[in-house]
Amino acid sequence: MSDSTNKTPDGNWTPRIVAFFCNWCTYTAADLAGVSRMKYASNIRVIRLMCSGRVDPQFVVDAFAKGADGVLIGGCHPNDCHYVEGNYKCLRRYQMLKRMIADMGIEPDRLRLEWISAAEGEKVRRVVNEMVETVKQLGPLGIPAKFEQWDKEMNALAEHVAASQGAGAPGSSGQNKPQTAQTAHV
Amino acid sequence: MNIMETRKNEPVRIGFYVCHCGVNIAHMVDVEAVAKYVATLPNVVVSRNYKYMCSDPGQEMIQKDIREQRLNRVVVAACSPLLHEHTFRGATEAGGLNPFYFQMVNIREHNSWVHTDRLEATRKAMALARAAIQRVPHHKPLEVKKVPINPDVLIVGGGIAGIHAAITMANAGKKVYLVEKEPSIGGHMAMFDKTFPTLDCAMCVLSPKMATVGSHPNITLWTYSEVVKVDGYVGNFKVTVRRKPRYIIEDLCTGCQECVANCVYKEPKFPDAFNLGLGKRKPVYMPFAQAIPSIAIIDPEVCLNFKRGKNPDGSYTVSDKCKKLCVVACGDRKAIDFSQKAEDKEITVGTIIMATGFKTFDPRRTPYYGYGVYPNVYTALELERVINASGPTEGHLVMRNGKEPKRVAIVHCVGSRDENTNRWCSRVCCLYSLKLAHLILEHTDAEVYNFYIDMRTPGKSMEEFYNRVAEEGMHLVRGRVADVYPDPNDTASGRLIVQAEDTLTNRILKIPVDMVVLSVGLEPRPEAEDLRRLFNLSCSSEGWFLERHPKLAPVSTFTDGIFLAGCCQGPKDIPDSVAQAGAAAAEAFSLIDKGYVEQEPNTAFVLAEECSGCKSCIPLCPYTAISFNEETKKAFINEALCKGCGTCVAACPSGSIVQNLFEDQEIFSEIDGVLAPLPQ
Amino acid sequence: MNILVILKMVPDTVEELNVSADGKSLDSEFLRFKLNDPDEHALEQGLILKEKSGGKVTVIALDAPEVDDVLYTALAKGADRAVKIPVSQAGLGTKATAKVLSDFFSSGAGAVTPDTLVLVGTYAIDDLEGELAPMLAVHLGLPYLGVVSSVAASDHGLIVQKEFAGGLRGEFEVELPAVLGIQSAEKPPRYVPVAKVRAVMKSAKIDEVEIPAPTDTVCLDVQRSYKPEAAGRAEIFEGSPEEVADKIVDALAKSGVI
Amino acid sequence: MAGVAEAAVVDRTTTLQTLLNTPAGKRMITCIQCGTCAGTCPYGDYMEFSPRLVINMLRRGFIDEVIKSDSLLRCVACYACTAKCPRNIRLTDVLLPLVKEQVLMNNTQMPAEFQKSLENMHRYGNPMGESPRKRTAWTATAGVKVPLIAEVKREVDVLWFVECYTSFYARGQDNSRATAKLFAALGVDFAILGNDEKCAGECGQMTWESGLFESLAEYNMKLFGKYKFRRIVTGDAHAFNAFRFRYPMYGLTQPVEHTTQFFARHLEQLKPKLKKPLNMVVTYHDPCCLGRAVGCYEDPRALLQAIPGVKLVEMVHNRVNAVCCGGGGGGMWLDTYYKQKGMDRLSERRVKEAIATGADVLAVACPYEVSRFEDALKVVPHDKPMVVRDVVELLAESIG
Repeated sequence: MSDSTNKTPDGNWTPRIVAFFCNWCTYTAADLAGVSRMKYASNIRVIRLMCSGRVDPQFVVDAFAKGADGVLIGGCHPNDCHYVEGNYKCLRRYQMLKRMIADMGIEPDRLRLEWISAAEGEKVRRVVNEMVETVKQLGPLGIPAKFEQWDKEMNALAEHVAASQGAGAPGSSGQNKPQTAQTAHV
Repeated sequence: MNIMETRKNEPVRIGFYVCHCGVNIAHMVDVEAVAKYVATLPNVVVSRNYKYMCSDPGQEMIQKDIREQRLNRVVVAACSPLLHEHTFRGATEAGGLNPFYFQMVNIREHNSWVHTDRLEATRKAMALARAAIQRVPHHKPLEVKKVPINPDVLIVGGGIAGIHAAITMANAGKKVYLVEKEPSIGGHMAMFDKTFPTLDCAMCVLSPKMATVGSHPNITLWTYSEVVKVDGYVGNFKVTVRRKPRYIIEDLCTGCQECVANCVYKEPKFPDAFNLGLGKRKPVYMPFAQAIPSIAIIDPEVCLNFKRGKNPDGSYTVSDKCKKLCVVACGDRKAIDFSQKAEDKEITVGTIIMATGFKTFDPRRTPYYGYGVYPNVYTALELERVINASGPTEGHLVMRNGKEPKRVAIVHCVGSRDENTNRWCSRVCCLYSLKLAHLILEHTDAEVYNFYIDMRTPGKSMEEFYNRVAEEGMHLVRGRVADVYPDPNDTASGRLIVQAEDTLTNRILKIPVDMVVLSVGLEPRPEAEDLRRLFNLSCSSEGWFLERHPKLAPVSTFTDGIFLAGCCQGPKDIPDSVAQAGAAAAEAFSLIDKGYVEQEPNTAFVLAEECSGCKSCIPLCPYTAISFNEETKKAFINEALCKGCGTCVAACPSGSIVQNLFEDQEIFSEIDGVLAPLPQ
Repeated sequence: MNILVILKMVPDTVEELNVSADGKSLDSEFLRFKLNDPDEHALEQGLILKEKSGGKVTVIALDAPEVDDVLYTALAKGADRAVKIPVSQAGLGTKATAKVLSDFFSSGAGAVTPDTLVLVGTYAIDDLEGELAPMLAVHLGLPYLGVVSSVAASDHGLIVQKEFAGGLRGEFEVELPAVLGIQSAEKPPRYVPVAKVRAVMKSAKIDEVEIPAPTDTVCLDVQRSYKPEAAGRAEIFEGSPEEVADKIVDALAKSGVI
Repeated sequence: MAGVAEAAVVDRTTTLQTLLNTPAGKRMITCIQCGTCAGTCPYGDYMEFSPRLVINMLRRGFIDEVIKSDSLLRCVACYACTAKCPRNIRLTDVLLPLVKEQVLMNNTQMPAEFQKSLENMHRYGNPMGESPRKRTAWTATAGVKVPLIAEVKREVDVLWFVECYTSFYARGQDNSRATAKLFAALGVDFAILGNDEKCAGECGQMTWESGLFESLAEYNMKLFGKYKFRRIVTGDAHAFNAFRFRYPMYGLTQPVEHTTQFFARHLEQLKPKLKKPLNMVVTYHDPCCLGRAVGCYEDPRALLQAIPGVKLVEMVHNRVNAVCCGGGGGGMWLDTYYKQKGMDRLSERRVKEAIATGADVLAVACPYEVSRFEDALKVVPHDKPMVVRDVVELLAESIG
């Protein structure tokens, strides 16, 4: 289990943002930002995929579950997808995800989708900085710590139920665990 | 690879290498700390840092470790995988492993070059390295797919770059389709009078090359044509070219121009596009004397044989109002066909060279120079035509009022180096301005003023050219012209005042001149955006086509098999355009000569036993690579059609589709890796 | 040089002046106060002297509406010290004012030193008496010269130009200490940026020096104030320049001017 | 130009020393010394230190010499340099005022007329030194009711900021009366601040006097805070400029429109009312603060062209290239000084261009210009009579 919040050596919290960038546009744009020596916040960890259409909603949920404070997805502009329409598929999943994470108690602003073409190094810089600023405002998400807390609560509840009912149905405490907790323990 | 087969049950043994890249990485990332940290991670057997991993010793180090330390996975933290992934896969393979047992970590472009806090950058490098260390054990041995290449080439644009690339490829025996939008090839160069720095006549050098294109057995020349559709990929592009009707049957026309001579319009009446409206032409005309193909064309907008105005479908209706004297003159050749329609041609090519050129800046966007308001304000390109012996004034330098100018101001940097218009330096304007100044002095005894911001004459023989022209006695004024207006004391003659600060004497100059020449900059063609979409290219923010790498892959694009030549990639002069065209041809040729392209094995496949047969994936695939086997009730992916986007993988509800190189488990490991706690 | 400039606030004539109900004074409802013009010149002359010959400039004023702004402005212009005597200027005649000011000099706050120069506007536009400076000179036992238009330091004291009626000028050598009535400074009063004044307001302080209010305040007794009568009618001549010229000549002849 | 129009407000705490830390100051580093600013400056001929040279002196640390000279007294804040600068350096409203401020701080003698106007603005809230109590005197002759916002006691749609010239000067009042008439004709819900209004202070800012501007801006903002209104409309292009660029830094949130913009936005309602044909040839002078400063060139022209019988002709220099009337940046009070220095009056230069068009009317949209051009017409010989009219005056006349 990873630590619940990311701390710098001096003990201050600083957000961790996982980014899924498509190989053709946004990853290349981030390379361009590098070649152009643009400066931006170091909180971002880029994972390269061939297309934003490859972003499985599970990747996003998993990132949050493992301690990300924000998730950024970068794809080609509409009409410009290297794979014709992968970015549209991504957009639909993103809209669904936005609602889903809100239901899970995660602020929707922690997830962001941006179209960034290979020429837009400057946009990478801007979007990353904005995203870090937004997440800093929101504060640590700390899902892993919450899982631990919830597990403890559930176990306590289960023990309580077991104690009051005498011999309860075995395994009931496990079934009462929130669904997301199971995902997180994958 | 067989070696791997035998080691299948061996524990994972990873070698990790972090590159200093000189100081590029090491100045911002504590590479030793990264290597030390990675050494503590599970499965890591070797963890080293080295000055230049991409160098021969660096690569040899990997190979040696594979052999001596019995490594079976390799991770290199260095620059972008887009730059050197190939190199290190090669090293991995040379060490005796399957090349895909390699993973690259980008700590230069995505880290040391973009961050400012060394501690944070180092921690980020550790996180990214850890992600790769956790990912790489899941890697599978894969094989590169080889697809044969169609040896034919499409070249888009028939300016000097396209012409040179076409001839180069054709001479090498390749079949070339050269598609040009205008009725003749030649591009901007055909409009120039003389060229710097040699001052040789542009048409004298260009027309033999144009003629070669016209007659080369390996070149199919389609002028007055446009690419309307591009499908497929490197080695196998399917391209549709629309040939617009010129109302003259190309194969039958001999270029005799009898039709032009016999047109009912006795005198040319309509603005001549090639001469930028400074001259006149008839409804049937030859684009210019040396046009290739040497075939006439009819302008349906003004020809009496057509009813004015287009039909909704873009075609024209033939009228019977005219006596059709051109048809009579053409006689037995029967080359004139008023009913000609646009025709779409489908071709298959393996490589494409874009040479679509540039447009000149429209100086109406800098209204204070009076272009379009005062008749004696010209663009440099217009002056090229006026000064050209085959131009509208037959080479006599006279203004629209028929008079020879006594004083001429040449205004540099019009539209260039300006945040309000175009930010870039157009590179050729200083030199062509000097050339025009020389030509004006050659044609007249006028006084010439060059107003410049900085005199930029880099390149072979260019400074010498500048010196030579400067010695001819023109005025060189260092100051950008701020205002051009009619002389209030002489309103009748059309004389203009050119106002600028002479920044070297700190004085405001108000020079009365007869003629103002605007050295307009170069900018991307307005249709570049459409072409970019059509060919799936990238553009820089200015609108120039983006090369894959400004230094190391200057004529390649992000789309394999498509190359750039000439000014569509950025402003350049003729020698550079030609050089780049040659380079593009060489790149295309090297692909063709190899005979096949290697495809990244990132295709997807269905684990049949897991597939529930829900068919969710089938409509998602833009390449119709997924089919449904009615017998087994399982989905099946045709590997040859799959391009490896992974959209179906992300959508599969049962997790039964796997994408090579991007397997779910690989990505989850990466996510876990980047988020894992780091040592404080 | 120890330069002291006496400042007086006078009604601002931009606002229309009206006689109050008692018929003896100005209606104060919309009355605003500003620094007396010749006093502004006195201050300017003081500052010029300081800049040329060194020394210290102190500005001194009795209490009056808006006087603080004026004192701060003087500091912003370059005065070194601003003194406010919290005795209301209103209703105080020139004689009483001179008494208060001389009391200031004999108080611990402002001694007359051998290098003292007191500058006073030669008259104030509200009473046009022009007597404050000579009265103050008498109280202090110092020489006085009025209607001065230029002051320069010399080896023995000052070289002073004074204006006389009919455009005559005299140049005088004056030994310090002395009192001068300033008609105009050698240059128009300087401008001080508002930003500077605002900065001074934040950083500087006005010295309040308590002086007992004089018992005998009345010098002159105002019987009644009048609004100026509108002057006679004006006539505009029309016609060609020649015709107008003729008409003007006629009018002048008729009025006895020619 | 668009870049200028969209430019953000700038930090008001900038001083010469901190200039380089501001975005506008940083742009100065990118100056390529092309001299466009000096070349287009209407008084460039008369400057020992042209704007270009000022930038380089600043960059080299020789700014004291510039401050000692009177070059920047000759800047009329016309935005020509800013509009054409290829590096988008905000000379007119950021860089030069900061240098000018230092000139004022370091020089004790200012031209008397100019000094008086600044003192007047500070003391009376108007540069002419008129009694603030007479500010609304003109409303008696407005012909329509001009409501005072203090008396309306509710939110109004338009707070009409009348400004000084249009309140106190007879010819300026023509403009105010016309505006009131147009508001009434359109049924606009408007009110004015009355005698409490003080000069918006733009000239303070643009000349030298940041402190003066600040005190006026603080005063007016306090006044605005007492009332509820949805927008500010002003006929004074200078006030418009101040509200648009500077006041937001003091907390102004309501949108600001120039009268020509406001009426152009209501042109469709206005058109049927423009019944009386004026039958005149009109040439339009772009005010710097409306034209180059914000890029509003077409609204006033659209209004003029909507008037029946008006034929619009253009002067040689128009729109981004217009020649300043010479009144901005304190120029209004520096005519005597300019004359002493042998400089020609820009208003005369401009009027010559207007006369050359053969127009009957020189239309303007800034109250400074009425008196400047009327004065200039008195000294520039011309055969055909020419009058100066504000665009709103012409509109009001056509309403009849």
